[in-house]
This record gives sequence, C-alpha cells and structure tokens, in this order.
Amino acid sequence: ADTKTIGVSIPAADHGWTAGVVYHANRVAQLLMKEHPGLKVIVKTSPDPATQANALQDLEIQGIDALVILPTDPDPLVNAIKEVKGKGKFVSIVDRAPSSNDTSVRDLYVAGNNPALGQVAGEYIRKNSPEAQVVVIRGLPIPIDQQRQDGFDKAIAGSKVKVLDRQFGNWNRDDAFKVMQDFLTKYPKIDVVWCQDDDMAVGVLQAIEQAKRTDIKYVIGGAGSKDMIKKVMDGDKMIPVDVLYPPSMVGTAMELTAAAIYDQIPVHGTYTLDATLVTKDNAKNYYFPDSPF
Amino acid sequence: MTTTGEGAQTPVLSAERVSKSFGEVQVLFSVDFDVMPGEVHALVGENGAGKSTLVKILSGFESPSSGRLLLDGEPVSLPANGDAEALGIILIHQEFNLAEHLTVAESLFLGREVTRFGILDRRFMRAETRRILDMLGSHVDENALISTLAVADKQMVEIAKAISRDARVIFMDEPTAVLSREETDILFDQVRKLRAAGTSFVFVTHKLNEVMELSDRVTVLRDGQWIKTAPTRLLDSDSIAQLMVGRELSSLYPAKHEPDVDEDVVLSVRALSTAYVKDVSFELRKGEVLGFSGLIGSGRTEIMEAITGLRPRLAGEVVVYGEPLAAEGFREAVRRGLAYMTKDRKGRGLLLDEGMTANLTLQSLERHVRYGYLDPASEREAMARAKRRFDIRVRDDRVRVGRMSGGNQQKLMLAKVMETGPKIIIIDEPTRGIDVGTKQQIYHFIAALARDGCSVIVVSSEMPEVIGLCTRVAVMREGHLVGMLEGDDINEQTIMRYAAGLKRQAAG
Amino acid sequence: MSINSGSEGATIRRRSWRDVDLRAVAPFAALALLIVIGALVNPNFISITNLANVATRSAFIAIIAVGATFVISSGDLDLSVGSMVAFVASLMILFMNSGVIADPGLMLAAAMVLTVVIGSLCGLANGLITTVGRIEPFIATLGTMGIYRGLTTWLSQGGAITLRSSELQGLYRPAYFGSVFGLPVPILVILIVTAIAAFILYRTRYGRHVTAVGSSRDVARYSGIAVNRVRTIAFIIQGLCVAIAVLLYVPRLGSTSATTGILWELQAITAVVVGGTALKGGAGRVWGTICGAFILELVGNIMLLSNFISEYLIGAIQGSIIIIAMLVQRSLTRKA
Amino acid sequence: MSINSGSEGATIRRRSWRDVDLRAVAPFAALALLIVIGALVNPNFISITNLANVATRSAFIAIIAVGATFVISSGDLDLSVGSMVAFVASLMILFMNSGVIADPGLMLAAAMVLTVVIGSLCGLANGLITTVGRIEPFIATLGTMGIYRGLTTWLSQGGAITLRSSELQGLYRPAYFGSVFGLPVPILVILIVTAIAAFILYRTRYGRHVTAVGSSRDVARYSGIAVNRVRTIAFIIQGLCVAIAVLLYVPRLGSTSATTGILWELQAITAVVVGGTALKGGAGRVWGTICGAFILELVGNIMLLSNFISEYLIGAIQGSIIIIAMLVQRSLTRKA
Ligand SMILES: Nc1ncnc2c1ncn2[C@@H]1O[C@H](COP(=O)(O)OP(=O)(O)OP(=O)(O)O)[C@@H](O)[C@H]1O
Ligand SMILES: Nc1ncnc2c1ncn2[C@@H]1O[C@H](COP(=O)(O)OP(=O)(O)OP(=O)(O)O)[C@@H](O)[C@H]1O
Ligand SMILES: [Mg+2]
Ligand SMILES: [Mg+2]
Repeated sequence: ADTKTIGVSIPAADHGWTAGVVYHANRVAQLLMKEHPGLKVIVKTSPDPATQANALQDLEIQGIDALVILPTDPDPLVNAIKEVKGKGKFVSIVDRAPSSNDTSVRDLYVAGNNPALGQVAGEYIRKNSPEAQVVVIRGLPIPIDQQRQDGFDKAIAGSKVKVLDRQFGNWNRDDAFKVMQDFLTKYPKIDVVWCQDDDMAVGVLQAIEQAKRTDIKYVIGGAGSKDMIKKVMDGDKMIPVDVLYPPSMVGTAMELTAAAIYDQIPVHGTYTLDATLVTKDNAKNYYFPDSPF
Repeated sequence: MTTTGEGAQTPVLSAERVSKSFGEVQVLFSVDFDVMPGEVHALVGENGAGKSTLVKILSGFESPSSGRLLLDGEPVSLPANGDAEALGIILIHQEFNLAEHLTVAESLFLGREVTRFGILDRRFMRAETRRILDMLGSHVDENALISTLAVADKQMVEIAKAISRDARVIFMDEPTAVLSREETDILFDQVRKLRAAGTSFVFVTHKLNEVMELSDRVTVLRDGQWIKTAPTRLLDSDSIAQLMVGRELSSLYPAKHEPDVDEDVVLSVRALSTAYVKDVSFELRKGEVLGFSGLIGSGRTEIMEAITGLRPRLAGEVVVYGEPLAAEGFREAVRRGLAYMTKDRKGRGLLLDEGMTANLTLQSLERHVRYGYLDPASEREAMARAKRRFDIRVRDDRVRVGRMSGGNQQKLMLAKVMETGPKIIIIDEPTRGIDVGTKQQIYHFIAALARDGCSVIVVSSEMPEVIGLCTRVAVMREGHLVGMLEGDDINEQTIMRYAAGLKRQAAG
Repeated sequence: MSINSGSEGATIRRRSWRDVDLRAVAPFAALALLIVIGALVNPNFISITNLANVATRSAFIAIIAVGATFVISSGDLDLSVGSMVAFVASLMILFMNSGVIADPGLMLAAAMVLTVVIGSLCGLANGLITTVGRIEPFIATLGTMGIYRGLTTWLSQGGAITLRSSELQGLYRPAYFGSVFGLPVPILVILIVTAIAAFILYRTRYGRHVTAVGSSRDVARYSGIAVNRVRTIAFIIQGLCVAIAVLLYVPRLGSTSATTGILWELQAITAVVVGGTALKGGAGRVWGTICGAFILELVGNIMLLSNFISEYLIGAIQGSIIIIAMLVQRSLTRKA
Repeated sequence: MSINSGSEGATIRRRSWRDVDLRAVAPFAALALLIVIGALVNPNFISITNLANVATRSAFIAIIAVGATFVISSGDLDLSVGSMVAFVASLMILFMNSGVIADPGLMLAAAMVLTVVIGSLCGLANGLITTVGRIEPFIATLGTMGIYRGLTTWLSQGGAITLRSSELQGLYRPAYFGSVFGLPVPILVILIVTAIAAFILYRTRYGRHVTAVGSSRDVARYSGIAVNRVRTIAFIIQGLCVAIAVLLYVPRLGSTSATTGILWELQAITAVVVGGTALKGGAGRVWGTICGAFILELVGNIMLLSNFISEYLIGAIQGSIIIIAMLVQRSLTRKA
C-alpha cells in the first residue's frame, strides 16, 4: 500500500570515485527496496550538469516522492533542484553544496568535506615534513576542486611547506602521469606530491618509478580507493596515508532519506562526514575489496 | 585502312535494340550499333542525343534497360565500373576521370599498378608513362600532380591512359574537344597506327571535319533514336549535319560586323603581366568581337583571368570604360559589366550536384530578389527564358547538372554568364562540346550581342571559329602577345605562323 | 524535344517531388519511430509534460546546431561551440554581477545585447582564422575551443560563475521556464530561430551562396561570390546561434563553470548530420537539424525513463540507437 | 607542340618538386621552432630525459594517428579510437586476469595476439557500418564510440580494471619502460610502425588505392578499384594501430578505466591534420602525422615546464600555439 519512489541522481562513473558512488548507490538501493517492500528506488547517472538537469526532470516525470542528488556541479543545478523542491518533494543533496545551500534548496545535506580533504592532507604534510617542497596535481577546474585547494592552502599557511607548482590532472591517470613526468623534469627536488585523488596517484607513482627518483618521500592521494587503502595497509613507503572521502556517502544519504519519508522522522539539516586520515592502523576498516573503486 | 566490308566479318562489339532509361526518363530508344575490327566508327548527334550514354553502355559503365550486347557475336553482359577493361574495352570519358591527388604516372596506372615483389615499381611506371606521353607528343611531366594540369593536359593523360592499355575497342567521347589542331593530329596518327594493328575505335565528336578525316563509318543519333549508319565516304559534312539536326543548316557563321574606328574603347589592357604572361597590351572597342588564338598553354586563359581579377596580376593595368579596374576584384569587374565564362565547366563553371535553376541564377541572384527574399517564380521564368534562348535540352527538368549531357552543360554555363547582363563578355572556348546546330545558334548569338553594342572576346582553340567570328584576332605564344591580326590577315596560315613563333609583331 | 515534354514532364515532377520529400522526411520518420519506442518503454513518456520537457531542453543543442548547419553547409566545421557557450555565458553572468547598471530590467537588456555581440565576435574570430589564416577549420576551431575554454577557466578561477542578484534571476527565469500561450519559451525560440534560418538558407542570396560555396569553392569564386565573406558570415551566424542558446542557458541554471557545454560541439554536429546535411558541405537542411537535435535528446530521455538498462550500458545503447536510426533513414531514402 | 616542350617541361618539374618538399617539411619546421621555444623557456626542456619522455608518451597518439592517416586519406573519419583503446585494453587485462593460461610468458603472448585480433575486429566493425551500411563515417564512428565506451564502463562496472598478477606486470613492464640500445621501446615502436605505414601508403598498390579513393570515389571506382574494400581495410589498419597502442598502454599503468583514452580521437585527428594531411581526403603524410603527434605533446610539455603561465590559462595558450603553428606552416608553404 505504501508505494513510494526515491529518485537518485548521481554523476556518471567517469573516474574511480564516481564509480564508487554508482556502486554504493546501487548497493543501497537494493538494500532499501528489500527493507521497504513498496519502495522503488531509481538510480540515474549523468555525465554533466546539463544532462543531470534533464535527468531531474525525467525522474520527476516518473513521480518521485524524494530526490537524492549528488550534483556533478552544484551551482548550475540549483535551479533544477529548486524546481523539484518547489513541487514539495523531499530533497537530499550529497557531497557538493551549491553556494546558497539553505532550506529553500534541500531538506537534507549529507556533506563530504571537500575543504577538509585538502586540510587533512595539508596538516599531515605540515606535521611530518615541515619544510617540504610540494607539487600539487589538481582535478578538473570545478568548485569542489577549488575548495580542496583552499583547505590545503589554509592548512599549510604560515608554515615552511612550499608549493612548487599546481597543474590540472583532470582526475585522470594518464594526465596525472604526464603532469608528474613534467614536474620531475622541472624540479630537481620534490619532497611530497599531493594529488588529492587515488586515481591520479596511480599515474604519479608510475612516473616517479620510471624516473627512478628517490627524493620524493611520499604521495598523498585521497578518496580511499581499495588499491590505495591496500597500500597503506601494507605499509607502502610511498603511500603512508590516504584521506578518506568515501563514495559510500551517497548510501548514507539514501538511507536517511528513506527514513525521512517512511518513518516520518524529522531528518533535516546538515550531516558532515569527516575527511578521515587513513593510516596503517585504521586502514582495514575502510577496505572494501568488492567495490570497483 | 578500308576494313569496312560490312557483313563479311563479325563485329567485335555490337548493340541490338538497346534502350536506356534513367528513372522514368528514356534517353535511348532501341538503338542498333556495331563496331567492326580495325575500324574507326564515328558517332555523331546533337547535344543530348544520347551518344555518351550509348558509349557508356557499350563499355559497361551503364547497363542497358533493354536490348542486348554482343562481343564477338556472343551475347555478353559487361562487368560494371570499368572492369570491362579486362575484355579490352576501354572508354575515354567525356568528363575527366582523374584523381586530383595523384601524379600523371600514378593516374596512368591506377587500378593496374605494376609491382615487383609486392612493391610498386615506380621507376618502371614513370618510364612507361614518359614513353607513352612522348609518343603522343605531350610535354606533360609524368611527376606532376593532376591538380596542377591544364584542361588540355588532363585530356592528354586520359588519352595516354587509354592507349597504353591492351585494347580491342577504344571509345573516345569527344577527346578532341579541348585539344589544339596539332595535338589532334598527333592523336589521329596514333589512332591510325593502332587501327592498322587491328584495334577498333568509336569516336564521338562534334567536329565534322574530323569525322570526315578519320572515320570509316558514321552513325547518327537524334533524340535517342538511331537515324543512319553509313560509310563515311558516301557522306559529306553538310549531309551529316543535316542528318543530325533534321533540317538544312544555313551558313555556320553570321556576317561579320566591323565596329567603327571611332567607337569607344571599352576595355584597355596595358602591359599586363602575371606569373606566366608577360607584358600584354590590347584594346577592345564597343561592338567588337576580338578573337584570342594560340597554342594550348600559351596563356590566353591566364590573361583573361588576370583581366577579370580572378588571378593575381604582377604588373600592368586594366581600364574599363575609362576607369581602372583593381586587381583581384572579380566581383567589382562583374559589377562594372564584365563577364567571364570559364572553359573548365566541371571544376569552375557549374555546381554539379545542384539543379539547373540554382546554377543559372547563381551569379545574378540580385535580379530575383523581391522585398529582400528570392522569388522562385522569377527564377523559374529566367530558367524558361534561358532554355529557349540557348536551346538547353533536358528530358528531366530537375536533373542534377552533373547528369546533363556535356553540350547542354556548356549552354547552361553560357546562359548563366549572360544572366548578369554584361557589356563586355569574355568567353573561353564558347563551343566546347557543342553540336553544329547549336554552334550556329551561339555564333549568331555572339554576333547579335556585338551588334547590340556589347563587346566580346572569344578565346578559342578552334581556328575556324576565330576566323569566322572575329574582326580582329590576337595571337598568343608562350605568354606573350605576338600578333594582332586584322582583315585579310585573319586566316589559318598566318595565325599558325604567329602561334608557332615563326613570325612576330612588335608589341601592339 | 517538345514532343514528349507534356506527359513526361508531369511524371517527372511527381517523381522528383516524392524523392525530395522522402529525403527530407527520413529524419522525421526516425523521430516518429523513436516516439513509438518511447511510448512502449514507459507510459509516462508520451505525456505532454515529458515531451515538452524534452523539446525544451533540446533547445540549446538545437539552436547551436542550426548555426552549425550554416557552417557545415558552407563546407566548414566549428568545434569551438561548446566552449563558446561556456565563455559567452561566463561573460554574460560576470557582466550582470558587475552591477554597472542599477535598474535590473535595463541591466538584463544590456546583458542580452552584450551576449549577442560577444557571440558574434567569437564567431567572427573563428571565421577570420579559418578564412584569412587559411587554416583547416577543424584545427582552427580546435584551437579556439582551447582558447575559449581556457579563458572560461581563468575567468572562473577554476570554480563556478554564478548569477548573484536574485532579483535579476527572478526577472530572467521565465526566459527558460516561462511559456507563451502554453508553449514553453525555449520551444518558441527554437521555432523562430529555425524559421528565420530556413528563410535565410533557402530564400535569400546569402543562403544560396552558402550552398554554392559548400558544393564547390571554385565554382563559387568564378561566379563572383566572395567565398571568404560567405564562410566568415556562416561562422558569425554560428556565433549568434551560440549567443541565443546562452540567452536560454543562463536563466536555466543561473551559473556556469569551465565544464559548461563540454562536448556540445559533437552533439551539434551529430544533430546536423542526423538531420540529413552532409558533412562535405553543400545543401543544408535546417528543419532536419532540429529534428536531429530532438532525436538525440529523445534517445537520452528514453534511456532514462526505461528502468531495465544498466546505467553502465547507456552509452552503448545510445550509440547503437544512433546507428540504427541512420540505417532506417538510409533504407527509407534508398527506396525513393 | 614539341617546339617548346624542352624548357617548359623542365621548369614545371622543378617547380612542383620544390612545392612538394616544402609542404612535407613544414610540420618539421614547426617542430623545430617549438623545440627552440622550449629550450628558451626552461633549460631542462632540452635534456635527453625530457625529450625522451615526451617522445615516449606521444607514442599512443602517434601510433593511433598513423592509423588515422589511412582512414583520413581514404576520405573517412574515425571518432571511435579513444573508446576503442579503452575497450581493447580492458579486454586484454581481463583476459590476463582470467588466468586461463598458467605460464606467464605464454599468457602474455596470447593476450597480445588477442589484442591485435580484437583491435582489427573493432576496426572491421567500423568499416562495415560505414561502407556496407552507407552511414557517414562521422556518425557511424560516433555510434561505435558510444558502444565501445559503454561496453568498457560495463566491463569495469564504472571503476578500474587492473592487471592483478604482479608477475605478468613485471614481465610486461619493459614493453613501455624498457629500452633497446638506449632507445625507449615506445619510440622504437613508433618508428617501426611509421616506417611500415609509410611503406604501405607510398610503395604498395593498396596505398595508391587509398589515395585514389580519398581523392575521388568515382574515379577510383571507374578504375576498377574495390572502393569499399579499400575503405574497410583502412578502418582495419586503424584498429590494428589502436591495438598496438594498447600493447604499449597496458604495461604503463597496468590498468584501465572508463576514462581511458577520452578525447584521444580528437588528438589523433589533430596530429594528422597538423602533420599536413587534408581532412578532405587524398594525400596522406605519415611522417608528418608523427611530427604532428610530437608537436601536440611538446606544446603540453612546454606549458608545464614554463613558470609564468597560470594553470587556468594552459588550455587557452595551447589552443593559440596550435593556431600559430599552423599559420607558420601555412606561410612557409605559401612561399613555395
Ligand atoms: N545519370 C543520368 N541520370 C539522368 N539523366 C541522364 C543521366 N545521364 C544522362 N542523362 C540524360 O540523358 C540524355 C542524353 O545524354 P548524353 O550525355 O548521352 O548526351 P550526348 O549525346 O553525349 O550529348 P553531348 O553531345 O552534349 O555530350 C541527356 O538528356 C541527359 O540529361
Ligand atoms: N613554362 C611555364 N612555367 C610556368 N607555368 C607555365 C608554363 N607553361 C605553362 N604554364 C602554365 O600554363 C598556363 C597557361 O595556360 P592557359 O590555360 O592560360 O593557356 P591557354 O592558352 O588558355 O590554353 P588552353 O587552350 O589550355 O585554354 C598558365 O596558367 C601557367 O601556369
Ligand atoms: Mg556526351
Ligand atoms: Mg584557354
């Protein structure tokens, strides 16, 4: 009798982390549907903001009661989200917040902490290699990337940690490989690489290995892919830590949303997930060998 | 040479009651045709009579809608797309069939490259090409890209391509349309040589003197119907023309109309030079028909294109109605009443994928603008007018221009240029591929233009045309204007002597 | 010749009309087929709201593709349109954020004019580089694609550029979300733009020149057509269309970033080709282009509404549908 | 006519030869210019390591672009190569992960053979859809681009596919990172592939036919050339080149994902065009293509090594450099 529909709109799997999002969204969707017999969860992926705005319309056509959205790029999607919200649906935004992130846009905000991702990495470097010369490989030129940079800069502000260079690696292994090769050519001495994403770390490690350079002490990625967590677990010198930015947060948001529409629990406001520092000690808590990411 | 004993031998190739339709348009009606071993069989007829179509059917490029083909007396269905070459049946297309990105040698051997151990034997192919070109008396460089060749040189390459093959029957669809007299003679020598060795030729042309000169038999088509086949010696040019047109032809050339000496000079060219042409000066008066003669590649086209601003000038000046004309300003030239009809109708003259009307009005669209938009009705009217005026014959009004017969394309191109209502008209090869009947119409048309006060420059490789039409003839040689002939000097011999460099005037 | 002109002429005209019609109709047939498939996949599909949604959001690509029809018909190619959208939209929003004009209505009007001017200038730049610089359009516009995208990244400092004034936003919103006599504004804009484009392409001198230049540069030149001017104007028209698309895009999302419009150039070109215009240049089909844009958008919509396709496979199925649609079109045309 | 054949023939020959040479040399001149610029920008640039790095990593695009030279010369276009890399690489790694063959050496050999076969089959598919299906190559390969990419996403479930056996990885690594007589393997492979391709294009019957088909389909058909076969084989060669690129790609990172090879098709086409091959078909320039691929990679490298360019503007400057390089080339050719 209690048939409800939750629409889940997430970015298409275009790199490891988003693949993880897709994986967890589907996993939790199955769980929820088993738990609530009348519930239908529709998961849709979109490669870019314009398509995602379309996807929202398409979900609405299917008569959803609640929307969980992880925006590809939040600001361009605000209007589209408001459109849904305006029709009285329950809206949860995950991870990427628009600049005006208030109750007129959404009911629930499950936040991955982008500034913290940068900050935790920055603090680790500041603490462990206070005079490090760092090169930074950025993602794509979109706001979340900027937030991570800002967090990082804040953490190292006033320290002797020096950023030698920043370039975009587009969250892509091949591009990261190229950028790292050129960094290695350009700078005779690099202490630390911060590439804020585990996918890119793969390319970075290969480039370092190829150049047979020993000056680089370690590489900090981010997000918590199984490969990198494994390296941390195994005590790999090059990957001493990883900063967690779990793609499973979308599942958290979906569970909260289901709770909101079924149990009438007042779930509102902001839930911020930590950007946990994964170390050798706690790594096995975050190791999901079955995830594609 | 007189292997025309009909009935005695079986024909190499023959067509029996062949008909051809394109869609619902029939262009050949139950035509019979045969080729004897070692003969030259001329195929003549008006533009659009279906000559090219027949020749394409006989060489496998088109298949007949009904009727059958016989090879050595046995019914055959020829393989498509030129594969009939394997049977020794070769066609020189009316429109060129060369790839612009290949060199001459590469074109000659395209589709039957010679290899050694799987590797192209380029040296052999080049040498062989050189040999054949030399045999044809052509100076074309075997390494030149086709795209850099002049129209006539392309034609020579086509001919060389055909002759180099081991042929039983060679179809030549207007091979001489772009050739000079000299080149034609060399070609004919080769044809005679091969004929003596047993090769048969089918020769499509509009030049009836060539028919008389070379062929053993003549077949006449009219409106897709077979009219007559007869040994050439039983006919003369006039009777062939009459068979073609279906009526008696009056004299080919209209009476010349000499303009007064004190008529205005409408165009004057002063010391014009381009990359190839050096220091050319001449004047053109109102109502005058000025001929430009010379060998192929003597620079006539280049000078005309430089005058009209289609080609960069290096030096010199062009004055139209007393006002200088800027270089590289073809549009300005057109605006000032100058018109230029190119000789390269396929590459520069017509949009082959478009219909007739779009082509006709392309250069004169402003005449069909009503309230800022194009008026299709007005364009249709113009088309109907042009069809009447230039006797453009098509069986399907919406045919793509690329599919029209060669002569009718030529007429359409002339019509297109005339649509701009020019006062000074430069026509490069006005009657290329045009049948005698229409030729006469065009000559009279040019004469009428002159009488109405237009001035015309006729660039032509056909000597009789220049002689019959023009009151003055300029002769070019190797980029120089070597002579300006008037009155009785305008005769074949004198022109030839200037063109060949045996005689030369002080720059005039 | 006049003997058989009577009866034959008549049949000919009929035949070639049918011919022309079928070629032009083919994309519409593919569209109809898709709508039927869509209706089978999900009953919600055929609702007015959904169809209106699809038509509305196809507006950007459709309008850009109309411009692309000109460029492609004239024998060129413009790969920069996607980045141009991002660049022009960024400048528009930055201008509105600058607050140089106090009155919101005036400000909006000025911003719209500015957008149109900038779009045309971007098109002009593409045109000049291609024609005066004599660079293959593919390379030239690949270069400007990088330039426009790069400038956008720089303007946005890697982040987003968002329209700040909510007053302006409220004022501007109806340009995308509003409707006139029940017809959503974007659909209205598509129709107007296409009608004007069709008029220009088929009923003006310039349009005729575009076709001529696209079919043969040499013939056009020898016909006294200023080939480079015609080509450059086609690029400007493309820029103008991009500007119009931006005018609809900004009120929709109210923000841009360096990723705005990524790959739209491919979509626009695809719409043009699916609509029946040949990439080699020559005859352009504006209405076909619009139809092509709808088809692309519908395919995506059907994918989204159908719930049995793994989201990983959407790309693959989308690709297959495009190929199948073209095959259907081809077989329709062949029978003609 | 034989009167003037002597002198005239000679001048023409000289002229056209000079022309050909300069055209072929132009991309190399642009390359030289870039190297000079690079040396000025950063002294490290000119080091052997850096140049070797650049040449090595240009291998993928270069080899793919060699295949694209065939396709483009024959008058077609293949947009699917980037996704094809991802697809073929995924299958290769999945095969190696499957462990059906115990012996690592044998396994590797089998995987390589498989890769080549799959690449050729993908090319064949493109070729057949384009020629037999008579669909514009742009659309046909846009469709297969979606299909290959979609299948890859599906195979990888959106994530990465990583070569699991470290033994295999160790065995295979030198294929990218190794060197023979001081020459990195990828550079060696580029040279061999290009030499073979140049041989095929310029010295065999098939190559001649490719040029003819690209120059004019009708002429080729009338010369008894099996046009569709020539075109399809060009697509197969493209597939083969993609497979070779994959053979070098997999040992580099030992893994692929749904993003592998994104936009490589544009880069490959750009390399071909920068190298002097016209997109309209006809003459192909294989060595020019390689040079084009180097140029693209160098531009990126110089950007990164230079210290004075904001990371936001890199795309813009890259775009400008490509345009400027083409202008330089053009002006060189014009003087010829
Ligand atoms: N592929 C085609 N489709 C439609 N009509 C065609 C096609 N080919 C030829 N025609 C028509 O057939 C008729 C005969 O053309 P054909 O080329 O055989 O004439 P022709 O005798 O060679 O004329 P010309 O002397 O002008 O070359 C023309 O009306 C032409 O338009
Ligand atoms: N020695 C030469 N050097 C350079 N170019 C030459 C030379 N000889 C001939 N040409 C080329 O030949 C062309 C001259 O041919 P053009 O078409 O002007 O002559 P034409 O007299 O009109 O001959 P046609 O009968 O072919 O129309 C020039 O454009 C020129 O480029
Ligand atoms: Mg003919
Ligand atoms: Mg001439």
